[in-house]
Amino acid sequence: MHRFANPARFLRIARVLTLPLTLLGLGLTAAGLWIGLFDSPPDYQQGESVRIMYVHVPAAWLGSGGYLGLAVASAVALVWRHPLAEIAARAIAPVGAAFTAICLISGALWGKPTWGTYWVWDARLTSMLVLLFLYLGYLALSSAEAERGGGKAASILAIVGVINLPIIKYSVEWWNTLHQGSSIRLSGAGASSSIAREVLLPVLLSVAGFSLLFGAIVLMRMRAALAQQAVAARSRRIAAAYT
Amino acid sequence: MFWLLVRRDLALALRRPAALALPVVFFVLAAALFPFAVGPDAKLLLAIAPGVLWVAALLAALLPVETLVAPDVADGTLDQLVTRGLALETFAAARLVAHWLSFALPLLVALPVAGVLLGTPALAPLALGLLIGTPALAALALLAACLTAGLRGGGALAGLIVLPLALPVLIFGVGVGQPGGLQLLGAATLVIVAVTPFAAAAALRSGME
Amino acid sequence: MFWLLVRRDLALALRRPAALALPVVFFVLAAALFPFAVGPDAKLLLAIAPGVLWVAALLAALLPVETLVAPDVADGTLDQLVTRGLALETFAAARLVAHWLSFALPLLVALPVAGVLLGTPALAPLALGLLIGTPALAALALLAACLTAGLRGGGALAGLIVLPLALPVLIFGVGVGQPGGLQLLGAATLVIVAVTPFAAAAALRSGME
Amino acid sequence: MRRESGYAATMNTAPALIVEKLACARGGRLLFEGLGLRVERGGAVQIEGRNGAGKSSLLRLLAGLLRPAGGRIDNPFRIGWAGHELALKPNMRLRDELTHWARLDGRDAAAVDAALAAFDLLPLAELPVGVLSSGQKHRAVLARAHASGAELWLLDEPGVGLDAASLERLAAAMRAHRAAGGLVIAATHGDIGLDAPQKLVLDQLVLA
Amino acid sequence: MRRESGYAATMNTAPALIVEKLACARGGRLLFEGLGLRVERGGAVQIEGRNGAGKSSLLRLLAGLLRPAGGRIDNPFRIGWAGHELALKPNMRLRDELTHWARLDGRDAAAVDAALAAFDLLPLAELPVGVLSSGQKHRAVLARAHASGAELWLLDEPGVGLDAASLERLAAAMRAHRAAGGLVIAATHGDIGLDAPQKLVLDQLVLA
Ligand code: HEM
Ligand SMILES: Nc1ncnc2c1ncn2[C@@H]1O[C@H](COP(=O)(O)OP(=O)(O)OP(=O)(O)O)[C@@H](O)[C@H]1O
Ligand SMILES: Nc1ncnc2c1ncn2[C@@H]1O[C@H](COP(=O)(O)OP(=O)(O)OP(=O)(O)O)[C@@H](O)[C@H]1O
Ligand SMILES: [Mg+2]
Ligand SMILES: [Mg+2]
Repeated sequence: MHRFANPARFLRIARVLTLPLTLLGLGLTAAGLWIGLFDSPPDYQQGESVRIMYVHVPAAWLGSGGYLGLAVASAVALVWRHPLAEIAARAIAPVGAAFTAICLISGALWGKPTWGTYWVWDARLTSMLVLLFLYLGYLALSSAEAERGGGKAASILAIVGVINLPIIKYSVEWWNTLHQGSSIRLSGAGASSSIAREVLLPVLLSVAGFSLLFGAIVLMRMRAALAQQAVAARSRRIAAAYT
Repeated sequence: MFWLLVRRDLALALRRPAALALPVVFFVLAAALFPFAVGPDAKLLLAIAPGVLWVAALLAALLPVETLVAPDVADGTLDQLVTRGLALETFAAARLVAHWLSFALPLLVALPVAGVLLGTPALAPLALGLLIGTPALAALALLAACLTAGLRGGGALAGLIVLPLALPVLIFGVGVGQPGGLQLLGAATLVIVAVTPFAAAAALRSGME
Repeated sequence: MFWLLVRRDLALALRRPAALALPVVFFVLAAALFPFAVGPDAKLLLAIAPGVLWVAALLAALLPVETLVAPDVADGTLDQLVTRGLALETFAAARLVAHWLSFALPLLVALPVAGVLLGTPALAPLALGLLIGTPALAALALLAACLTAGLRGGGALAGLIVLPLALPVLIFGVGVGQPGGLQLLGAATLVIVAVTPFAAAAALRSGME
Repeated sequence: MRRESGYAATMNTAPALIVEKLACARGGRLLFEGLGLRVERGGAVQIEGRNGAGKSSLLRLLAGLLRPAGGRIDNPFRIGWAGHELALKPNMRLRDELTHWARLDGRDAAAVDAALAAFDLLPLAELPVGVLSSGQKHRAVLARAHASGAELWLLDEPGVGLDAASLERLAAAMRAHRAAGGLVIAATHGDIGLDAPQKLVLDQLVLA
Repeated sequence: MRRESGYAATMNTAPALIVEKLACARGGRLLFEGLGLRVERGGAVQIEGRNGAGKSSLLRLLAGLLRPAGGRIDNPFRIGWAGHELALKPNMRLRDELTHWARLDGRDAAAVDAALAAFDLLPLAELPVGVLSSGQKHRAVLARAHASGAELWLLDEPGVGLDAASLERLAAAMRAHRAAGGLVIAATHGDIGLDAPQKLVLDQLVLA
């Protein structure tokens, strides 16, 4: 733990990692999207719109994975009062929220041609929407707190949210199956097992690419936050000396 | 100590009937609106009645969120309690009980009125569900109030925090008629009510720096 | 003076970038609550959509009612304004405008998103109705806030007596599609908005003794 | 309610704050009555009296925040009010808050800077008001009155919570204000460095 | 968090408030460090320093309302806290408010009456707190600490806004409290009538 406690050491590592992560991420994403968009067959049922998947699926995974990262970082910040953990949490949140939003938007755009509507109250869609709201709650709270000069409220919320996530998922499924038959259900598991290899490769490539980009953006945001902190500390010292 | 605090909160609430009545007024207004919104179709009205009442209850729990703990932080009441060695968890739990008593009881009293406005759905299961579910709503409102105490934009911020967390309560609450529904609602309430004092106290502590 | 006050209120409300998005998200969230409560039946949702959005508007108008003017009375802001020769009517009118801008505009912005979630009802008449009706909701909330801030104890209950006046606005609002509905709504809003600054100022003055 | 017009009208005839047979009641109880006062440009009044004598109430009457129970107040001057209440929002920066009030007074940024400097608040200008210490907050309230450019300062216990250096600054600010033709009326329990003020001891006026 | 147990345990060994190498940071800025202090029963400390030196912050540290940035505080005493905040609800009657707090302290109505008498508040006991004058409110805060029966009084600028008679009452109350084995730690800018207190001047401790 304490090997990373030192922001200077972190900055050294982060500075080395950022560029390769970015380049590799861009490369893999480009390759995945290239193959997906131009070099893979259209779906026999959905036609060309299936290509949305190469954005949609990685976004979905990173959106949900990001929240886990946010909660872990928040827990570390709360329990061990680790300064980097809080910065990490604040860096992860907007990126995760963005991926969640991308998943929702791409899904909605996909839904129009395939289901004939942008939105249905399907269990999985709904939990993704709630996840976005949880992200937004965290973001709003942490920015309000930053204005006051910091605090732990946002971290507490992130953790309470993660306790609640399975409950939400469960309740939403229960609620959904109760009220709606299986008329238009997105059967994810079935889709992925029966997925063709031409489709699988680009999906995996873009998932890997998106993940690396996720990491690179988070590192960059953390570096920016640390730099900002240093500036603030310096100006406080100047003000103090002046008083 | 605990009951002293609860009694005190109730005494203060009774001194401010306006604050006490606000959630009820909102609740009844919301219920009164829907017959006009969906038209005179009695069947439709009956179908949405439980849902409308639950949402109205949830939103009513949220209404006093800006004045639930922030004034006590600002006027030093919390400082006085802490210097007396009182755990903030005790404070949060007492406030939770008081908030529930002062928002949910009036709501239950107003339920028949709201029911009549919506064409009298079966009130008994609804009342039972609200009785079991409102403590969770009160808890979430309190949690949001503690998280946002001293921050600007309190109300909308608190709403953004509470509403996603409240979804399970809402879903289980509306589904109370289903087999096992009551148990699920009870379980969700238990979990939320048990966790809240600790999370709320942690939030208050962090706010004191 | 008037616009300085409006600008100041808005600046206080919107100093953070996140604060801009906050009310929008809040509305979408409040609207998204209803499907969970009444079930995901698209036809049903479409039927209740206008009612849902109006209830969300009412909530957003009422949520800050306890913090709309009371803090300004308590922290001496009102004293400062009065010693500067500012009429309390001006203050009330400015606060009314600012309150409307900060809760109704986001509602209108969020309307399409909420519409999609509720199955895309015809948005144009709804938007028009909200545009015309929300000033009245803002005015009633402000009046309630001034009455409860100005008068102590039981007298503060008067603040809530004005809230049922919102019912006609809501009813005309959801009925805006009906012939003459728009005119009725507009007339109600005009009367309420015109009267409010004077009534609110009188309430504040009586509170200063 | 604006007083500029009245102000302009009385400019030539040696404008003065004139109080005649003033009575004050609070909560149905008469605090004082028959109070007379005349303050001209450059003048100062120091209001004294025990807790509850009605010092703050008298200041509120003069400020137009309270209605007299009797008598009349003729005030041709604009008012800079520094009461016990902060009227500054804790989350906002000190400079922004003072600038807001200065703008309402039709004053510019230079006036704000001068006021901040007068009470040694420049180093704190960019901090949120909420993190200031109690004495610093109180100085901010005084600075707002300073920045307002009003002729008549109404100060309620202006020396409270100030350290020695700030007390001197306050005395200097009041001296400069009076020298420029301003008026100061202050309620206080101790000395606040007003030169030769009229003293008004409210205890002696209490009847009830 | 209750301290009674610790209190009982240290009773016999000449209990004292002991502060060692205390450091205080606010908003990321170090206010002071290396502060040491030892106060025994009957003792008193007068904290001085300019605005923003950290007097109130030190009191909050001692009261357990703020976490030290370093060092430690060993306090075997119960605390009577009188800060700037009122913590009394304006709509409630003064006596009822004090009684509420006294009840939390496990004290009876007699303690409340004694405290009201000590600060000459008995005539005001049935008024709502909101209508009291500023000095009267401040006396109510002092009366709460008095009624609490706590050994250690932590008073933030206790003399502020008090008239001469009340200042004497405050001095008398502190004297009686110390005579009965109590401790007083007070932040102040002027003299508040403490007999031979330890003086702690925070300006000299500021490093940054
Ligand atoms: C707004 C609408 C939508 C949302 C919120 C959404 C959400 C998600 C989520 C969260 C996942 C990841 C699930 C997981 O692997 O755990 C996912 C995967 C997937 N989605 Fe969507 N989706 C939406 C619309 C659609 C549409 C319209 C289609 C196509 C008909 C679709 C097809 C898929 C496929 C094929 C996968 C990958 C399957 C898998 O890995 O299990 N989605 N979606
Ligand atoms: N919540 C806070 N966050 C950040 N800084 C703070 C906070 N509260 C106080 N400070 C800073 O800490 C310093 C000390 O404040 P403190 O209130 O302890 O001063 P003080 O000695 O009591 O002054 P005064 O004589 O004005 O009462 C001040 O510079 C203030 O700006
Ligand atoms: N809003 C109110 N309603 C009724 N009575 C009030 C109100 N405000 C003050 N009073 C009463 O008026 C009297 C005078 O109050 P005021 O604040 O003017 O006293 P003061 O001389 O400023 O005292 P202090 O030295 O404590 O500041 C007090 O007895 C108080 O109880
Ligand atoms: Mg006074
Ligand atoms: Mg202080």
